[in-house]
Amino acid sequence: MPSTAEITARCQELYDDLDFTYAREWKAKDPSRKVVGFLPVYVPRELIHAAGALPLGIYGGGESLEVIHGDAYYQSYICRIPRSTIELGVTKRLDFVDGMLFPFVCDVIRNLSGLWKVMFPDVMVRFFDTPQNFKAGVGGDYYVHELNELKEALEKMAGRPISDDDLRNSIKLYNENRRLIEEVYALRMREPWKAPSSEVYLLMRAGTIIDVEEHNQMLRDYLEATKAEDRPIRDNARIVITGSFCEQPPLNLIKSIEMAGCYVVDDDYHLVNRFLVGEVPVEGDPIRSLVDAFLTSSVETASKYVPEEADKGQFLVEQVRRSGAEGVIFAAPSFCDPALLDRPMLQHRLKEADVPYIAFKYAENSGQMQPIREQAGTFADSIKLWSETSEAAE
Amino acid sequence: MSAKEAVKEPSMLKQKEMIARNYDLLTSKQEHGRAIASTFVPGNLNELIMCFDMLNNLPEINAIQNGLRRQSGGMIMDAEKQGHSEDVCTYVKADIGMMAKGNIAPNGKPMPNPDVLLLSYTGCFTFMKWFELLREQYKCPTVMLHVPYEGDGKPTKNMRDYIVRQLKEEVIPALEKASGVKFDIDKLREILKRSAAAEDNLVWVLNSAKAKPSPIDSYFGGVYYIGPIFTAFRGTQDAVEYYELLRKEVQQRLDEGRGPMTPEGVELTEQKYRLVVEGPPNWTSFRDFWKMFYDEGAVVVASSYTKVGGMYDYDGFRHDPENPLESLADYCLGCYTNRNLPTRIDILAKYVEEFEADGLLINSIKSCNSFSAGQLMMMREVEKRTGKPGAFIETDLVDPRYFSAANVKNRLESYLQMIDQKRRSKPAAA
Amino acid sequence: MSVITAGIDIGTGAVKTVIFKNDGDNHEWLAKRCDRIRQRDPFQLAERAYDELLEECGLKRDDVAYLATTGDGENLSFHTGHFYSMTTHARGAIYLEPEARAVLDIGALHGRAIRVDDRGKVLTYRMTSQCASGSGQFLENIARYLGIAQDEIGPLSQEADDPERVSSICAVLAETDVINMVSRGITAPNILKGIHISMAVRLAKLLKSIGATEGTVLMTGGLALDTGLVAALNEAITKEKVSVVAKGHTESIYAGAIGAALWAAYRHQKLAKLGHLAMAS
Amino acid sequence: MQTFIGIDLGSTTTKAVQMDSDGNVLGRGITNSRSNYDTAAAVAKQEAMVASRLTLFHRSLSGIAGADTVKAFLESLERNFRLVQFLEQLQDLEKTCKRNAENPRFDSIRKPMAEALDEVFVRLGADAKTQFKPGAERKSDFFRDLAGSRYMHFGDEVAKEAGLRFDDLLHVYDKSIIEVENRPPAGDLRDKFLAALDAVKNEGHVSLGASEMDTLITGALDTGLDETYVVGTGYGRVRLPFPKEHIRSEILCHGLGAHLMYPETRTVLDIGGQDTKAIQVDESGIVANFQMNDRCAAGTGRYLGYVADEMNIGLHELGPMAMKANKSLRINSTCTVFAGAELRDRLALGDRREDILAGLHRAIILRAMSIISRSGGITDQFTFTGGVAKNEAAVRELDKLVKENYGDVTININPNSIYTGALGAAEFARRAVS
Ligand SMILES: Nc1ncnc2c1ncn2[C@@H]1O[C@H](COP(=O)(O)OP(=O)(O)O)[C@@H](O)[C@H]1O
Ligand SMILES: Nc1ncnc2c1ncn2[C@@H]1O[C@H](COP(=O)(O)OP(=O)(O)O)[C@@H](O)[C@H]1O
Ligand code: SF4
Ligand code: SF4
Ligand code: SF4
Repeated sequence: MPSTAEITARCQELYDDLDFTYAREWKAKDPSRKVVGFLPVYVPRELIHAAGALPLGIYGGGESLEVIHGDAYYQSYICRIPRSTIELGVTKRLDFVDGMLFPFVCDVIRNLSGLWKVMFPDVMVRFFDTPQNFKAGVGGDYYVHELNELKEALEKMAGRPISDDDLRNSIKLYNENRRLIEEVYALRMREPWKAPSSEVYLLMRAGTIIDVEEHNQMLRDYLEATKAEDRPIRDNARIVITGSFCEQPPLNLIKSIEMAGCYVVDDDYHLVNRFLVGEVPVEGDPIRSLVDAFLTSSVETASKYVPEEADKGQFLVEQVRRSGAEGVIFAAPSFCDPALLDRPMLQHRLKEADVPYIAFKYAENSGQMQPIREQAGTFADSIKLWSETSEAAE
Repeated sequence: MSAKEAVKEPSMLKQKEMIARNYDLLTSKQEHGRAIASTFVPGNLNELIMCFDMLNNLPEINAIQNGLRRQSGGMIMDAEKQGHSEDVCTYVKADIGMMAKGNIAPNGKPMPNPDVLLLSYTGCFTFMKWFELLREQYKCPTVMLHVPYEGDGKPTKNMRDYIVRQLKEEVIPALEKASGVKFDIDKLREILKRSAAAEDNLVWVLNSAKAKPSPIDSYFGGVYYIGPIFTAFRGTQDAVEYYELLRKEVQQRLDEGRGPMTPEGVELTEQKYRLVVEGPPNWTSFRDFWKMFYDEGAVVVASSYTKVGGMYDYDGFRHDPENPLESLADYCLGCYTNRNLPTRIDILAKYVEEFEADGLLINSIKSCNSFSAGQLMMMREVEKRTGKPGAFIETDLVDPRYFSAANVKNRLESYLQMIDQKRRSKPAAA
Repeated sequence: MSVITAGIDIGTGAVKTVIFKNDGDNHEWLAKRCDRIRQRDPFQLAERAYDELLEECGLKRDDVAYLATTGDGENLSFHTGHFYSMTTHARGAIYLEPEARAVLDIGALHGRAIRVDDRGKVLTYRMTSQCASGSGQFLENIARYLGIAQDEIGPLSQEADDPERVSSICAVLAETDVINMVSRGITAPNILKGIHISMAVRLAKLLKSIGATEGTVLMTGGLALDTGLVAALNEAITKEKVSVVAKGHTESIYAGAIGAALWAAYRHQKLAKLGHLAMAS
Repeated sequence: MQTFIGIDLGSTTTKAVQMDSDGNVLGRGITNSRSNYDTAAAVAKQEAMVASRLTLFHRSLSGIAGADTVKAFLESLERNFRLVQFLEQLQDLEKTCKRNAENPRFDSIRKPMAEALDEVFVRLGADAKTQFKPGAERKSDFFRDLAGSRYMHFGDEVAKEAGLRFDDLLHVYDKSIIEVENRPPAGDLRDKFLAALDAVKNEGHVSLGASEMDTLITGALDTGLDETYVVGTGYGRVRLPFPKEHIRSEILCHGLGAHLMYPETRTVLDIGGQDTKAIQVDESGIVANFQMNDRCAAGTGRYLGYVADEMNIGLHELGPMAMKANKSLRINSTCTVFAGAELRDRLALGDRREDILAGLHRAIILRAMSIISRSGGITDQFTFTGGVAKNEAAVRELDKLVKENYGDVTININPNSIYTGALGAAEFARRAVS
């Protein structure tokens, strides 16, 4: 059985590999195989999987990609992820990808879909919209049509039909994936020292890169391995990270937060993994099932409208409560409209609930960690020096 | 804005009077009791709002007004002090800052709270957060109208059905409730007829810039021409009259071979450069910005900003009394920023060609991802298609901190000198 | 029983070291010292300063119950523990000025506004961004350019009659702005005051954003000594209609080190109570 | 004769080029930019005229003396001319320093201060002679740099001896140098050349007869150099006291200047003190597209300035040091002001100075690559201009990245590349008349 270190090393390798060797090799195994890239925040990977394709998460270029051409497409006041994604495209690192989905997150990724259409005319490029109306007969019907359109496009690309049973099977696999992921998160909530946030982060990223069944095995191995290992407990504060749902922070930042005295007990890093909460029913019309899951049991995030004022921000408050967090860190990419416009509203809700919070911005290639450590450290200091709960933890 | 005021043409006076009247109506709600809806310029459903005898208050327009009056800088700072990020759209912050300052309308009276927020979610992500933020303050009913983005460059039946569905099941009931007035589709048809009439004249006016010299400036002047139709007046008799008046004036200038009037009261008839402009203008230094153009003899013959609140020329859309709700849906779908990038490239390239422009100038707005993300690629594509050079300047809408006059001037001058130098080197080819 | 604690604040510009004798809530400040780094290794500098200061007090390393670092001192090999800058500046400020309810810490490259309670707990804070606009370093460069010594900046700035605002956001491009001003014949006091105003407006904004609306604001860090900045800040605060008063303190530059030494005492006590004393020595 | 002058008023340096009516460059002049733009422009122009005179000397001498003699003569003439010029400015500086030392701030140390200044200037004067000895190498040709570094040196010595604070002496200097360098250049060039000619004679390295001398003086010194047309450019151009038609945008000037130096140029990169520009030009040097940084000075030449300051070394030493790197560290923040801090951070983490420097140079060039890419990429040939082109480490990184991203293109770097903008401006001046 692999150790956590071995699993993490494998994940790190996948994370560092900007040539996407895994996906290339996966595809090369069978000429009928296709790869469909997708950007944050959410796409129904079940549908891609059911078409016999590999859904591949594209999270920009991270901290190591030197962006040379990307800046030719984006002004300085736009976040980093579109420019590094373009860099990946221009440098042919994505030349094996058959389709690209640009889900609705914000206008930047929305517009990137058009850019991609112009620049890579041979790729199946789609802007993927989800409804902002959550009534089954209004937004639901619209979404059913959208999913059917997407399904047709995928069928055309894959050259084969997607049967309801294909889709049901995929939903089943992803249900298992969701269940295991929740288990890892639950483990970290209980005993955060056993699952450092950088490890969990890499583990979750792997899920957006490799085949779902392989990831399920990886998750099982990890859960098993943590049981066997004993790791020292540190005198840290427990916090939830929010606002990092699209462009990802550099791994160093994630490590710095923990080093500065914070255990991350919940986050919104790779939301696609956890976008649908709980099981998607396998019986009945599978498209409808995906639609209903989206309408009624998906997470609250900045790019989704919240119809009732009273409900706004409650998801986060609940997250804090459930994870026993002592505070929230708002970590948002610079120039990220969704995260930054949402932030004041969420903060009001936290204030009402008496939850302390801090906020900072990052870019996927931020190099200076000193300010981050400083802020996270001060936050942890103040929780540790002053809160009654951590007294007991000593 | 201490420069002497130019002679006002009748259409200008009429517009001024219309705007003043509307602000007076808004601020005297106490007296007449008509309900107020707030909504956005793109996807502005003024006809529908009128059906319920409601008043329409557009926060973007308030932000523009505050920008022109140079009030917005302070308001933005106020909003930032309240915890809003420096990075986000300054329209939102100007609006929130205005609220903090007592929501004083340009006529000096306090603006009453809206009765309903009509979140016409068209072409811009920020709208959603903007009204979530306002909703938090006003605690008033808020109704979302989700207008899907034309990702593939065309509206689909599914999109149209979805919008009509929302109009029927969400928007109309919400407006009925807020106003206490029952929906009357025939009234809507009447209003839509007037919209279409005004739209015809607007398109005529915008197309007049194909003439040489152009009788209008389609950007700096254009923002005034679109005023009524993008705001609370589309569908009113006032708007119909305004555009008739405007058309006559332009017709006269056209006949006499005259150019547009600059704020300094001189006519720009010697037009050395014809430009197409993409992106909204800067409002805090609007006059200075404009001056940089006319001082060099540059006239804008077409612009995309004059299409944000409705696109009437490219594919000939008109509001249609025969299909009222469907045409409202089509109107929303067709707004400029709801179109995908390949379509926007096509629109701009056609403008450069049809208006015989010297090139495309992009005024990229820091605030506005909807407009700005992807503009550099658009510029290069338009250059490629038309063979005409493009230029790129960066400013902001209402944040004076992001308007660097020296920078803009430097870029504009370099660009125009470049066009000039090119022309001189190939006199035959030109 | 009294305990000796020490605080070392390793900054970007200087290393500040202090030693305290603590007896419950009584804190006696035994010694202090500030060394400008100037291209030297801050860790070696800190070690030397610490040892010399101990010697000055007739103490040995073993006499110190808890040595706390702050600033960039996380990696100092011989410390007992580390507290982050804002935590220590907050505590140091309360020590220097018990009425302080907010702290403005402005050093060579950073600016932080911290709201604190009467026990020195950090309530909220804001930091200036990664962009160095309006930093102390910038002011230093301009002063050098204008041929003005650091301690002259404050008095000169207060002689201004028609301050000229700097328009650029960028600290580098602002230098050119300033050169432009000189070329237009703007006087040094008016330029300095203009820069002070720009900085003050941003700092006032920072203060307002942390909700510091009443009481005293203590300036800490190197720029607390700049009377011109303090004056401009108070003017900006008045304009914002916030009823706070900003003050400098002659020992402001030590706030971080003081805070570290005092938290060290607190932590030591807590650990002693919990029987973790081994950890603290 | 008719001459045409282009002046490029940059943020860091001001450059002038003087051209004859056939488009031949007669002389180039450079000085550091300063707050008085007129003075900066006047000094640069004067420097160009000095160089032009030297060219004329060269021309008129070439007919009558052998190549070695000409070379030795010109070397000696220029050196002596510089010495005369330097001593004159030094005198001005001395007077100004003494005046500034009367500031009430120094009341308590008035006497030792005056004595110390006397001593410093005695040493400076003596030192000047060695600095301008044949074969001596000078750090810079700008009075500010030259006098400044020597002043620090002697000031430190003298302060120690006299028990004064060095900071006080330094302060007087900082104040005075600004006054001195903002005063318009004084004195007549002709007189200075005559004095220098005397000195050349006295040195006795070059023997020229009286009649040859006369020919020289009439041929070179007395030839009129009319300023037929002057064109100004550069970031400070709007503040030049020129009418509008005498001003051209720096983009156009750089484009044209690069074209004149290398007619096959299609892409130009200019990294100056505060801006980085990428310009695309066509076969006649006409600008087709351009991009430049604005609002943020990250990754410009000034960035290297901050780094050099932080390390207490000269700008020209940075490149060579970076060349000694074993590897290039990844530096992400290109904020100019933070460059120093990042350097310090890295040093604290135990990284080598050379490797960090290599990383910093790469960061600048990466930024420049983005701007190039924005302007439309690189088309053969590619010309690199501006002050940073003098930095070999920057050039090396550029070379690598250009090859990696655009394949095999010719990269032109001219030793006179810093004058590109002024050259373009001079050509515009010439064209304006013809
Ligand atoms: N007397 C003074 N007047 C004005 N500014 C001063 C004075 N002394 C120091 N400074 C400023 O203080 C800064 C250093 O502040 P400090 O808080 O020690 O920074 P850090 O903690 O980063 O080392 C220097 O950059 C300098 O500009
Ligand atoms: N001798 C040198 N060696 C290396 N770099 C130099 C040298 N001289 C100047 N530089 C660089 O060139 C920059 C100035 O470039 P310049 O083209 O003169 O700028 P500007 O046109 O803005 O005045 C300086 O900031 C410095 O980085
Ligand atoms: S990081 Fe934020 S602004 Fe950027 S693409 Fe993602 S959601 Fe949009
Ligand atoms: S982002 Fe653009 S379209 Fe949206 S509100 Fe702001 S300025 Fe308007
Ligand atoms: S704007 Fe200036 S100070 Fe800010 S990051 Fe850029 S170079 Fe640094």
